[in-house]
Amino acid sequence: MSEEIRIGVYVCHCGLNIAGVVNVKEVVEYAKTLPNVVVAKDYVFMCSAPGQAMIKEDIKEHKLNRVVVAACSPAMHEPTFRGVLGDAGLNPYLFEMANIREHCSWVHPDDKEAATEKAKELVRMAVAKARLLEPLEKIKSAVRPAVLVIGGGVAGLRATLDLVERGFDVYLVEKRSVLGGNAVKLGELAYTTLTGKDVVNSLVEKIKANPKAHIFLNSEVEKVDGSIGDFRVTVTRRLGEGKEEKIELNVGAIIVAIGYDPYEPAIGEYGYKTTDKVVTLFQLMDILSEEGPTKGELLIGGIRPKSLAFILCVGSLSTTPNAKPYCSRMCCSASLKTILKIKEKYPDIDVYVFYKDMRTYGKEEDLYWKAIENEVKFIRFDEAPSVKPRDKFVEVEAFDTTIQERIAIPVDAVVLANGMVPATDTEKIRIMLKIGCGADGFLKEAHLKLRPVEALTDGIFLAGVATGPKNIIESIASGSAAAAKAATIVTKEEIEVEPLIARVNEDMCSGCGICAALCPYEAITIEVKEDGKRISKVNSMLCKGCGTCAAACPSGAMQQSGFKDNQVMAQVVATFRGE
Amino acid sequence: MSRTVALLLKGEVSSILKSLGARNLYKCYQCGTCTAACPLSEEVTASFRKAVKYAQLGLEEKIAADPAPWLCYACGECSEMCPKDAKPTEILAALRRYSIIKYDWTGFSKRFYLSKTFELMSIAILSILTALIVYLFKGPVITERVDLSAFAQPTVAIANIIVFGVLSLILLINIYRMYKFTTSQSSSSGKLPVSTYIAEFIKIIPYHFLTQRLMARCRDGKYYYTIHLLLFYGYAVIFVHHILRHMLLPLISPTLHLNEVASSIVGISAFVALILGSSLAIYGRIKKSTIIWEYSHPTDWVFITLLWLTSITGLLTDIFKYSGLPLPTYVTFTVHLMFVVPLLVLEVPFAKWSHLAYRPFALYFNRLNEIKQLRYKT
Amino acid sequence: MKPVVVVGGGIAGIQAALDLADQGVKVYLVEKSPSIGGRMAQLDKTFPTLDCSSCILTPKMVAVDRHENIELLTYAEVKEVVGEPGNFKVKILKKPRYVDVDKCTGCGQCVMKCPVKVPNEFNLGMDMRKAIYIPFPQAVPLKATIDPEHCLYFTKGVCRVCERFCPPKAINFNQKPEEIELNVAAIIVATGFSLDDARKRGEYGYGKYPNVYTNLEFERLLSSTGPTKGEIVRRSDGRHPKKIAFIQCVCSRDELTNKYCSAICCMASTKEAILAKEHLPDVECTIFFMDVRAFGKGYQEFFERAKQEFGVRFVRARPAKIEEDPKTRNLIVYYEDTETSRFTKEEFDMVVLAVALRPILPESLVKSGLIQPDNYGFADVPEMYIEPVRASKPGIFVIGVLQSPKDIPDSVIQAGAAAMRAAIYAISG
Amino acid sequence: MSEKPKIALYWCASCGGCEEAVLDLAEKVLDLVNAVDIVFWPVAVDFKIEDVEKLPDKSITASLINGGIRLTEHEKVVKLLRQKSQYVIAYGACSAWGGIPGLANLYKREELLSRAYFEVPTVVNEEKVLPRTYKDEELGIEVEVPEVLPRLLPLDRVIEVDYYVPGCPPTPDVTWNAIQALLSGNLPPKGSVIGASSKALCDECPLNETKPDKLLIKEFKRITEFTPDPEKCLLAQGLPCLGPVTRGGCGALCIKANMPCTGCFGMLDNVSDYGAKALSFLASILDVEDEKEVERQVKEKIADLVGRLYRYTLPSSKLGGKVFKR
Repeated sequence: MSEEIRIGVYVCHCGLNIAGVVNVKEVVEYAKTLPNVVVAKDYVFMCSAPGQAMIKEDIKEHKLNRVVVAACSPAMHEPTFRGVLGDAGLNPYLFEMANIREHCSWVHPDDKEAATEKAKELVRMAVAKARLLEPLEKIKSAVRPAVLVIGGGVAGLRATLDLVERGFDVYLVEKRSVLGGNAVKLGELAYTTLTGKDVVNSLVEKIKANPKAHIFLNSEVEKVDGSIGDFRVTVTRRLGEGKEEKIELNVGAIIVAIGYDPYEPAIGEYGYKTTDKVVTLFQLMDILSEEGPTKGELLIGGIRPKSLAFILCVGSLSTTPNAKPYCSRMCCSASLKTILKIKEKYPDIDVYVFYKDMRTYGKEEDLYWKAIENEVKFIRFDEAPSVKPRDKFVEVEAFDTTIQERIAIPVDAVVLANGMVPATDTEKIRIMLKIGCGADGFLKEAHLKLRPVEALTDGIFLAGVATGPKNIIESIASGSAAAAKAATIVTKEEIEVEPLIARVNEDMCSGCGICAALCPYEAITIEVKEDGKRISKVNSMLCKGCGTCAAACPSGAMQQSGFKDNQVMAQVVATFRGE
Repeated sequence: MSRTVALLLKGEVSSILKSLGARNLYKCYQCGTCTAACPLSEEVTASFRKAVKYAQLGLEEKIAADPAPWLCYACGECSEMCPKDAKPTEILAALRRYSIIKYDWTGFSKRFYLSKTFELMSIAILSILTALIVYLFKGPVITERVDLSAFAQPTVAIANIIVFGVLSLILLINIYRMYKFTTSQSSSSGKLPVSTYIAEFIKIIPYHFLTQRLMARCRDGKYYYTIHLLLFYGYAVIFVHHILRHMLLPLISPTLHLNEVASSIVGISAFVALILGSSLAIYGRIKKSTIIWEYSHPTDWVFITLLWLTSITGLLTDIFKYSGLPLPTYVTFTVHLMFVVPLLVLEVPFAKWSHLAYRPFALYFNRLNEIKQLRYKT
Repeated sequence: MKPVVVVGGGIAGIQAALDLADQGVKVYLVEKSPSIGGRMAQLDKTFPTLDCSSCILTPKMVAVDRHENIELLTYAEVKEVVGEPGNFKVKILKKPRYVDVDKCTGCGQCVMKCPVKVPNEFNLGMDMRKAIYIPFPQAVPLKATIDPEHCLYFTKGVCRVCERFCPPKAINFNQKPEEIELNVAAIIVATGFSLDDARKRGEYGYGKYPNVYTNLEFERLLSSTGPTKGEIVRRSDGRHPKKIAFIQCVCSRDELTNKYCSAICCMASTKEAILAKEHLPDVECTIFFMDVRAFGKGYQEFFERAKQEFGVRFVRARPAKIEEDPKTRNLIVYYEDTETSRFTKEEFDMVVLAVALRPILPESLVKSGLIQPDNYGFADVPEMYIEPVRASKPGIFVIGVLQSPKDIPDSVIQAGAAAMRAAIYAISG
Repeated sequence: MSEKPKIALYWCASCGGCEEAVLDLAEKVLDLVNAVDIVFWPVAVDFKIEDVEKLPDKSITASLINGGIRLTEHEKVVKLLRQKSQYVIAYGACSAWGGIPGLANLYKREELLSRAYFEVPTVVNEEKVLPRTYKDEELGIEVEVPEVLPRLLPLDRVIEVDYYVPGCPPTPDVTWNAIQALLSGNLPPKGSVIGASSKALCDECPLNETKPDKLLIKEFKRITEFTPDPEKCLLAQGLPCLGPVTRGGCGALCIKANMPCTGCFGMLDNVSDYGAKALSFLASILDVEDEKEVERQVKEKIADLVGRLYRYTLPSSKLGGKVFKR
């Protein structure tokens, strides 16, 4: 409380990285003049062992209770120096860093004086804040060594199998009565004689043989409480005759693999459902399946077509008013793969492909080349083709941009390569798990590039097409990747969370609820107390310390530990007023 | 602006094109490298890529209307640069063959190009027929001196007139058909004054016909250009010489004769040029020494062989004639005729040699279209 | 529990190592160059979020360095692998840095004093580094390395200036190669890619015309840590370009070089065009493409943004050739716009070639048959539908561009997948 | 004299409502009068300034000062009161933060005088006379007219203030609470608000429980556009009610009259700029993707933005008022 504030300031040379531009000695001398600064020193590499030792000694000798290091970005070495404080018996959060490398020497190499002045200002700000720092403790929570997998498509199956093989209990919840999801409809896969069903079966067999796997078919997740390490889940299982059963689960992590729905064209979109000669790619794959209605025979509208037109980007790339703006990624390759299989079986068939942009990326380019060589004729459109069903045939017409002519082709049947849309359950799951989704309606990953299988909420992972279109191989890989992330949690007995999070001062909170609406991590709820008063509550396991709530809180009741209003204001004042 | 084109003849066009030499037609993915690589693109407006696309889709009307194949002189640059190894050079050659078929109203070209048996049979029949006619209608066989005119007259003269007339007529009709195809697919329907037709004709046809200038622009063009000129001028000189000597002069006055020595020098040197040109071409084709000669359609062989045989027998006839060997002269002459007749009757209106006429006319029609489009630009 | 070796310290290798280490598995991360980071460290920003590449990568690199379960073996190569899944013996050769890494503080004094200049591979030879060097400012570990091929002491037996000026006395010219043998449960290979040689498509004049660049070179031009400190200037005269052409599929989708599509170039070029516009608002950017492979999440939206918001011009054409105007050093691109069927010769003052990715297969594993190359030279994945990251031999995992051309998210996903599968071997090992 | 604590009350630039608010204590006024000695209260009791001047320093227990500092006279008197008082209480919004008269800081002094003395339609002032010190020939004295200061200032910009009592005016309960605190000597740290709540108005608002879990709205509405449902949180209905950012203690009087809170109790302890915080929270609850749309909503749907968000606090805000070039 009223203990005297004793601050040590340490200015790093970072070799020549800082000292080459900033006059380090001058900064040290300046730091000594700042109030509460007891000791100020410089060293060539503060992060090195001797640098760290120096700080530790000073903490003991000068009875320091705050430390400021002026060096590189805190992203680089803040954890290092916090460790130093901890080792010296000081709370690690009584530490503040001034970034005089990235912010001074690296950006102002040509103006040494100004860079030095700026370094002094940054140190002054850091000291001003350090004075107001408070000790904080890491937040810990026990972990349940089990994982919930929502969705029994290939991604969910792969994740389940990986985790049970890794030795964890996995609860696999599938809405339908069978496992496998959309993959079972894919028919024979490219470059192999395997079918989607074969892939599913090989995974399911291994899962069923493992006692750690607990499969709930005809089941849906009803409710999820808790947070990373300790989710409490209620699953409802339909038992037939309208009966239901509720199952309570307790897991440390959740994998969401709810897949996708094939885009369903509107009635009349490319003639869909106005004639039996127009089918979707998924319907065609079903027709071609050995277990399909025609036992694998190519029959569309009752006849064996002699000519087929494929229209790509159905439901994708904004081709029609109903279509989504994104690319569904797998339809080009899936169409060409199917065409090649058809050509193999019926070499005399004429195939026309109306496409907007051929996206056989990577090695799949091969499918495109093979299709061309098999005399599949490609018509490149910009505006969606028109499909006019006639008596005996269907006329597909489009403006081919490569010859700048309209082309009308009478064909026996039309196949619409329909894309993927978020599964119907996405919205429900999203709200239940408090995870985000993007403008495209798919679930949002924590970082598009580097954290593609993690949700913004800790402990929840995303696999397969739930986050966006993928082919079967990519979905399976993401299943394993999500399993790996889940494993990093459930291997631990206890997880620790940084204490730099938002906290509510209950004496000041009026329960207005503005913070709860804004929290991007769904970490804030409004609790109604016994006296009927509303109070905001932060779930410390969910809070990421982004500060949104603290910034918006109209009454100042919400404060961000480590970045409290008074701490930040002190820095602002120090910036402009000087000391 | 854009009309609807019905895609016709599924499969048939492409199989014809493949048998006409478009081996790698179904490799092209429409990148446009060929057009951009062509040294002639800077001079003429044509999209070779589009020609390939027409071929892939089997748009036969479009192919017949497209000047692009005729603007290509097969230098091979596009084939070398093509990232898909589609060999546009060969596709364009096949498209030229296909166009010849399309232009020919008699349907003869089609059979000639698509059936080797038909091709060889028609040559054989014509050769035998020629031999028979010579045998039946030959003049007196004078053995004390060489008197070819006595031996051949009046057979040759009559045949000359018939062949010249009929073939010219067929060729003209074909060129007219080519014109109709071109205009039918033109995107602008406006009309041009007759004066433009005439002015452009005068500007384009004689110049390009006589100089084959576009070919000189081809990369490494000099060598092929030389061979081409040897063949062209060899043929042209003999043709003119023959018409002068056997048709025009006798028609004007039976007493008019060319100077025998000058005539013989002209004739012999033209034959030598033809022999040299065709030998080099045959050698090149056997060796497949460049992209141009990598692929030879059967009709290419027939043409070049007939030309070579015609030239050799023509030269031999002259040599025997000037050496004063009557019988060898008559026999060689007969054999010469047995090659000349099929060469002229088959190749000029129905097959490869028609390109002599189609190329400059394609340029001409293309130019007319360009003018039309400029004038009626929307 | 047995450890796992991860070969290759690019983003895929880094992610695999972290995902394993976070599961409590001991990981050896082997990187042949002096620092981890790989190709991603060379990129300026990443599509489609336009995140600064090193800003998102550096924390991961630091995390690897700091992780108690990860042992970083940089400047080291795998020499030999024998064994079976769950029990591989891996011989690793640690090349001598001639710098004691325990003493070196990365202060850079030695680098300043070293008199020998060598083309800087991090900036693709567009500027110079010293014979003793730290590859880039955010290098992990931040330690100097002597390049014996160019060091005067090793080539001529003289100099030793670095030794004299090194404050912690870390230079050690007597260091010897060191061999380490490890017994591991599984091996994850993420050795990445290099660009194919753009000279194979000679018609584009790379290496002949100074103002023709590869896309990776252009990334370095964009980067503030690059040879021009983020200025886009022409090699020939140091001037800002006014018109830049980006040519796609150079040595990709090409019968003569590589038949496959390199998957990332369309988006990378789109991003580079946007960044060029951000650097030089008046610059005109044209992308010559055949098909825009905007297949990933947010990619199509990014492509549309490039067109609408940034005014990047997209022309569907594969240029046939480039000629240089010898006076201005400008470049004349020959192409047919396939959407108008017009042949055009257009002048640009800079051309950027999107060159194909070629996998770098680790010789030692190919030799022993643990990894088999596929038709294109990428690492084969025989069971791609069930185990999408497993190499020819079980227990060996191939991820990232080594396996097929792919973007960062897909590489990261594969890294996670490999970490999962390898961990199963590790715990039962 | 008596042992009762001495109290002074003074009125600066205010509407006078605060003076009445003291009387609104009703019968409690008598308790007050019993408990204290009033030594200065110009509006009610006939003391002169000289009487105060005669008092020893710090002899007044507390001075309750309402109104902002607008005139030189205000400055002079409050400085005197400061000298004579143990506690100075800024009583009411004007005194605490400037209040409604503080909105005059959006204009130059000259503009204000010109408006008041020349331009107002009911004023006839052909000679363009402005108040000024003059010599009264009849009385033979110099009549001193106080000068108008360039800006209106909250009390604490002129003298040190010990406690604040918020409200426009403070409600009787608040006033009574404050007085009791003063008299009992049970006082919070200096600089605190006394008499009111430490939480925002929502805490005591009867409609708080009707708030949705996520308080997000698609658009702002003006009260002229519709009749709000009296059973439902006004903010949730789109009215820019300032309850969340305003100190409670008033008993949600306006809300009970189906009117949104206008913010007369000012900001809470951790907030340093009322209007900025208000703007921040209002913009935050707009569930609109496009930033431009947020700007449009705030500009167009919240009429008189400064007048609304800084109605009581402009002079005390970080902005202080409009900045004029000299």
